[in-house]
Amino acid sequence: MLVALVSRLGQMLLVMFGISVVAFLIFFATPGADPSARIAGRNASQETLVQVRHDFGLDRPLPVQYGLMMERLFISRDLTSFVNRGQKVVPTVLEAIPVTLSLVFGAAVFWVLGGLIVGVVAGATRGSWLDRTLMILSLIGVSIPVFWLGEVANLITQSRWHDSWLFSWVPPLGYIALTDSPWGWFKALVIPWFTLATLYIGLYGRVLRASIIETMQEDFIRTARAKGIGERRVLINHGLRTSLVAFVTMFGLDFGALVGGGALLTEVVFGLQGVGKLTYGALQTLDLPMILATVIYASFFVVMANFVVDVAFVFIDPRARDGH
Amino acid sequence: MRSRKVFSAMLAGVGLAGLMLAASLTGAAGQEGKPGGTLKLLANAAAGTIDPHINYTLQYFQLNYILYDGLVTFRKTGDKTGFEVVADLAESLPKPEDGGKKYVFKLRKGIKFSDGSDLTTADVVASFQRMFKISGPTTGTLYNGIVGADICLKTPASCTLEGGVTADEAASTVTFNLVAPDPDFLQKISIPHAAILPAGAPLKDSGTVPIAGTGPYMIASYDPNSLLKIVRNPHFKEWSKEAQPAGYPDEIDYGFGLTDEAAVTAVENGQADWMFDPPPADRLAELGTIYAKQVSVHPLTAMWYAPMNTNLAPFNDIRVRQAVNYAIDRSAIVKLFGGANLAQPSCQILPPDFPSYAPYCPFTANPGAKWSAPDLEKAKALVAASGTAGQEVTIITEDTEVSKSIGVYLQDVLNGLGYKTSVKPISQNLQFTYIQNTNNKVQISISQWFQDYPAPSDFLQVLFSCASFTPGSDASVNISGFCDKAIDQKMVEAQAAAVADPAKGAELWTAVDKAVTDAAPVAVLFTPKRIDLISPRLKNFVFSPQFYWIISQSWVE
Amino acid sequence: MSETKPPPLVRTSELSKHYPVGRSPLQRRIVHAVEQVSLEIFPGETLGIVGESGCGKSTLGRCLVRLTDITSGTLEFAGRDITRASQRQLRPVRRQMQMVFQDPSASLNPRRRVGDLLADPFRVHEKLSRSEMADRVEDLLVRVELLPEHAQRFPHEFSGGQRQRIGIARALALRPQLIVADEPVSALDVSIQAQIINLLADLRDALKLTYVFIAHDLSVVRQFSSRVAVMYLGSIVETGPVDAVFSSPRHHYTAALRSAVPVPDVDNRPAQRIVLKGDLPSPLDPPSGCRFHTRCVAATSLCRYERPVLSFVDTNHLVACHHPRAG
Amino acid sequence: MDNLIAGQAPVRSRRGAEGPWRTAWRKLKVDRAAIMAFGVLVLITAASLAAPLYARYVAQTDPFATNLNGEIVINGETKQVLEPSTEGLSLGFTPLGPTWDFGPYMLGADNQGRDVAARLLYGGRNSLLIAGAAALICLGLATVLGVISGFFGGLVDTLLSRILDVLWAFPIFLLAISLSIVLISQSISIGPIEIRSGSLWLPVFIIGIVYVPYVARPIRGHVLSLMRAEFVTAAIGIGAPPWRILLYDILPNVITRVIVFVPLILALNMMTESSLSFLSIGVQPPDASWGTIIQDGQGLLYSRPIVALAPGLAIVISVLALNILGDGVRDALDPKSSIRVA
Repeated sequence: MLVALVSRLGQMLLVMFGISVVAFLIFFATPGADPSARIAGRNASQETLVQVRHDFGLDRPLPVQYGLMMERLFISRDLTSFVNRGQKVVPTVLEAIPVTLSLVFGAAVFWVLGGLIVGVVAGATRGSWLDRTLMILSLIGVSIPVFWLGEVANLITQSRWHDSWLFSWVPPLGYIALTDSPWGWFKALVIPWFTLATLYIGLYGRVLRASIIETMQEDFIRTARAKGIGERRVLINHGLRTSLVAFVTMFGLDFGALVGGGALLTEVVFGLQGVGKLTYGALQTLDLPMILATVIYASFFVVMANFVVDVAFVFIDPRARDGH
Repeated sequence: MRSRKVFSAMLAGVGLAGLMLAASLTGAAGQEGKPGGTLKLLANAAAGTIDPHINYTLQYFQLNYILYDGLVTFRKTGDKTGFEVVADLAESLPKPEDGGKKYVFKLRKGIKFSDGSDLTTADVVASFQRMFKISGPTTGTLYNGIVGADICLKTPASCTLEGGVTADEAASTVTFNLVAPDPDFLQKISIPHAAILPAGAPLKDSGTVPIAGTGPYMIASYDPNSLLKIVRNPHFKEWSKEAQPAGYPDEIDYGFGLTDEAAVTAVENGQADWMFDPPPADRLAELGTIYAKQVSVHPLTAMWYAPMNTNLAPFNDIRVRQAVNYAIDRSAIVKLFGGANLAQPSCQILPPDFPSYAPYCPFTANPGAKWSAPDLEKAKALVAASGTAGQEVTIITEDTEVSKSIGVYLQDVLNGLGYKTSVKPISQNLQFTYIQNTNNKVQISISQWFQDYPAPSDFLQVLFSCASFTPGSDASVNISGFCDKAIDQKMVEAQAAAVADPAKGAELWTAVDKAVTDAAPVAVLFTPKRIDLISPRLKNFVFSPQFYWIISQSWVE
Repeated sequence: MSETKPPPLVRTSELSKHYPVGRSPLQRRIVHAVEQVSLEIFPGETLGIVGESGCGKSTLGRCLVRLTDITSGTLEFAGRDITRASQRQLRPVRRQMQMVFQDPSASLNPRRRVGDLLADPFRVHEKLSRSEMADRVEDLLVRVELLPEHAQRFPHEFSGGQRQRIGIARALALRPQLIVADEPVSALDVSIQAQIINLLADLRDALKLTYVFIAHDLSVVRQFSSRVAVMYLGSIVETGPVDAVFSSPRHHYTAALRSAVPVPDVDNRPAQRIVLKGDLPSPLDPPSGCRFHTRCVAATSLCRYERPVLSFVDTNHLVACHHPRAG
Repeated sequence: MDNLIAGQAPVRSRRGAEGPWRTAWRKLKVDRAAIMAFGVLVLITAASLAAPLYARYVAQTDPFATNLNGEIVINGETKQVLEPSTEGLSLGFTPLGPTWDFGPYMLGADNQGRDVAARLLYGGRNSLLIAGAAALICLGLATVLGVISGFFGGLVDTLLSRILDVLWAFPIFLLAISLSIVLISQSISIGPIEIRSGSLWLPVFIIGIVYVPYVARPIRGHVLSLMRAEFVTAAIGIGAPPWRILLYDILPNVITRVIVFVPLILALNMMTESSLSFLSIGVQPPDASWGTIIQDGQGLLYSRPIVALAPGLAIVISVLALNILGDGVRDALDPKSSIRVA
């Protein structure tokens, strides 16, 4: 068990190493990525350019640069941005995490509740008009590009009907810290939450419905029914509980990816200064230290989510535990 | 310089007929504002380090003028006298000595840095050494005329500027010695790169850590990801209203991260007071009508232009470059920028009202002083004569709305001339260095140039001299790779003449402007104007031709 | 008698098969599916292998035709050691040994027509023209009592019994000497089982086949086999002529197994049924010593520590037990 | 006796009995929702293909040429395509709004004075082409990788799986942006194929790669389970060489699952194409795709929202149709695959 755990962790590290190397190499393969001229300033003399390149270590061999950067990222933790000179990337990423967490947690509440309701109602009323309507709505939710939905939401709430009674409460785009104003935090995030959750409500509702329908046809459900247990209790106690395995697995992976910066588009559209926005900004300016930090951060969450789901699976799923 | 992030100050006083379209926002004369309140400013993104010796962006120059002082500075007024250099930390403007090679400044007494320490002559010497020691961006181009600068550029760490900058502490004077007379010296040391910092300032880019200054405000905190917070400097006492007046707001919060669209909405809704970035095109109509009272428009000494690589086909043929100039409908491009009230068609290098500017436009239907209409027939004839039709051309633009749409328009023009054209937008953060490097083989691109210092040399010599063309380097601002020995010689003559006889120099520069325009290494498109959107509660919006909005002089109600 | 015997077609010695299970490395464990099995199978005979499900008899069957890798021990086929032979080296040997699978719907590729499935052996081993191939396929179909036009159909269009006929036809295609039939009828309706058994028996007589017949149904084995091996937790606990083993089992497990068979029997057999105590232990963690000691009525402390080896109790009758039942 | 046994199966005796493909098709045909979705897709494709006809005969403009000074007569009134603001400070130009008449500028103009409706149709071509070509690349690569990984196992599997892990954990937009920055300024050649910078193949290539792990992993899992299937053992049993097993036993069974992925990947690709365009990576101007039209329209969101709304709706409808079709195909072909839609 321990050996397996260690080897699994080793593989995680390997994947993260691979990702950082790829990001690093891509940066240096990009023409115009050399930040020296941008750092040195417009119309800098060639001497200044050389000096700056030397100061930033950009004249050293790539493996050395990579090693130094990793050393400064993980050990001395004082790696600074190429663009906003002096901005330490580690604290910057750490400061962006609460924003992303706020966004993803809130959206997750929406989508778990929404997904459960849609899935259970549709599964219970299989074949009815209600089921069909919910499934079409879910599919529509799944089919809307999130950034477009966000833009439309902004158009409506920030401009077109901002002055109407309906949306006059909507604050300007941006994040308000929970510690500053809980009510402001809620108001600033409720539209982004809903925007981000739309896709997942559809997704989870559909998966849950399918899983419930499948489970309800299994033997132990029939046994439960035969015992005279009410249909609703069969659904909730047995059908739902079994279906939740798939639900939880999906949730773990999605949550990990989103916390890792997968909510990039939502953050950009709503001006939320989270990890996704940070990644976006770093890419726009080709800020290598920041790119590396956010990429490693993101991959950590994705890989970690995979790992947690695998481990959790052993505990949730009775079949996996038996080890047949 | 380019507009967006990087721009440097406009150094000299030129009669800028301030075309103030807006109702006078400059505040009812005589009405005094009450100090207090918090100004909320917005920008898309932070502009990098806050080290005044390193940061080279308009965004922070504007702040650094109220945070720091040089020995001299530009007068902080909202009219054209704002271009004039006045004494700041120095008691008075020094007279040039030794034929323009020596300046002696006497320091004012009783000035303190925001950290409480006193300003001394040692701080001045240390500040000038520091900008070399930390490889300041302009050290090799603006300050290389100081004696000893050449050694400092080679070995920055041990920079002393010996013989160049010397202090006499007892007399409270600092003496500057130049290698050669420089008529623009005072202007050059008026920008924040020559700000006087405490001698103990760190000998490296201070990054996000504020350095103490002498201005009425100081930086309280800086997070490039969200907020730059500026508060009053408790040690500031006004010593010269024209150089560094006391400010009104108690606090200035500069927020980062909103898109242009969101920022416009926020200012319109009164949730913020001002935005740095130009408002997006589709909001201009609404700004000009519903929010007209909150808008002001000011001409800039700048140009949007299309550099053509004079060393690559087909633009290595002057006829092709001229043909492009003839074919471009500049009024159409002006539409893309927001219309005639936001830009003025132009075909020469120097912007209107610039020193040595004489209206000149050879590339128009009726050649003369002004551009009127494109001359497609002439353009086609020139292309036919060059025999280059059918070649492939790639236009490199920034991935911004305006740059991209101008690129697409230019693509149509070039296609109309018979070329096979494609457009490639590149991230605006990379495009400027990308198009400079000859290794990238850029044929034609879209770029902008904002004046660096108010002399014709800043446009003509910087952009078109052989010296500013370095093949294979990301820093080769002569994007066209234009190198004409005769014109180069003329520029040197003009610069030399200006020292002794400014009028004679100006005349020579006018000739150079015409010569470069005729050689058509670029297609000048238009002269842009700046548009400022402010909240209704913000009063006394003073727009200096030098600093743009003087933030410290506005108050909120 | 024994000296006149022909050399064995198959000989295994101490053959073991272990494999890991578990969906993630976190829960991976080793299954001891087959443990040190030594066997000889002679030409023309039918060896029945019986045991509870999970005792490793199917795995053993697959080892015999090298459809799975062997962990340790040796396997000889027709005098040739094929324990470690690669699949490429095995290819000529495959002509001689074939397998009939338990679940005919799983062992026939659902995406291919029956004709293609039956032609595959020829395509692999012989160069035939199209018409020759069609003739052979037709022969095969007829031989297993199907119709030639069935070649055009897909497996899912057949009933279970028909599918098993197709499986048998495929096994027969290359005229092998040995056929390992892994519970060939257990997935079928009882009414069909007899037809298939009869078919297999007819083919044995007509083609002089050697069978390894794996089943958990003793009556079928008894009816069909000449010799039988009883497996428990991966090991052979008793082997010998069918009648000898079934009429007078020497191993306590065989006795229990036999007593559980519900079919009427003409032979004399004990009236009372022997009920085994406890469950079949997990092959992940087999008991020490005699694998059967946890459930054996006659177990002593010796059984817990020392593993009994197969030893003769009669001519051709071997048993692995410290305290064999009386013959 | 023969007939007795044969008679147990109720099978038509004609040659070429119904194969699994035909069965699936029969099932799909009665799925009304799927057929409707398919119809919608056919319509969208047809409309996109008819773009040149529309541009020529209805819009009567070149949707790729800027038309900054153009004029148009609507209801007898001459209007400028880019209407200058004349009130107040007269700043900015507003493109012509939708006329809602079947004719020129039905959906109005964009900021270059081009006909939005015509661009929408041309954009559909590129969106569909990109989604389709990327799906081919993605499914092709994923099938090859998944099959190799699952079939050969061992070191090859470990290596490929780790590479897929890296690709998977690599944030998708970062991957896309990084690749595009490299590719946008330099052409890249993969063997005989040269992708020129700025070409349409750039987004195709990027989108084609990012979802490879998404498909390759389940395929690998499927191959692993197939490798344990009895019919594969049976094939080994008759001595079939590996290539035969791969070709006849693994691939045909993997293909169904790959096909189930087709509509889903198409849908995913369309969404990704629009997202990438939102981040300025995609079809290069003046060419259009729905994503780039949304991006153009973003600059007009407040004055002419239709420019961004119309292509957005087109994407939603297409993706919706693809997802419905995907459900149908899955139910018909491989109901047990339980692939997550979108």
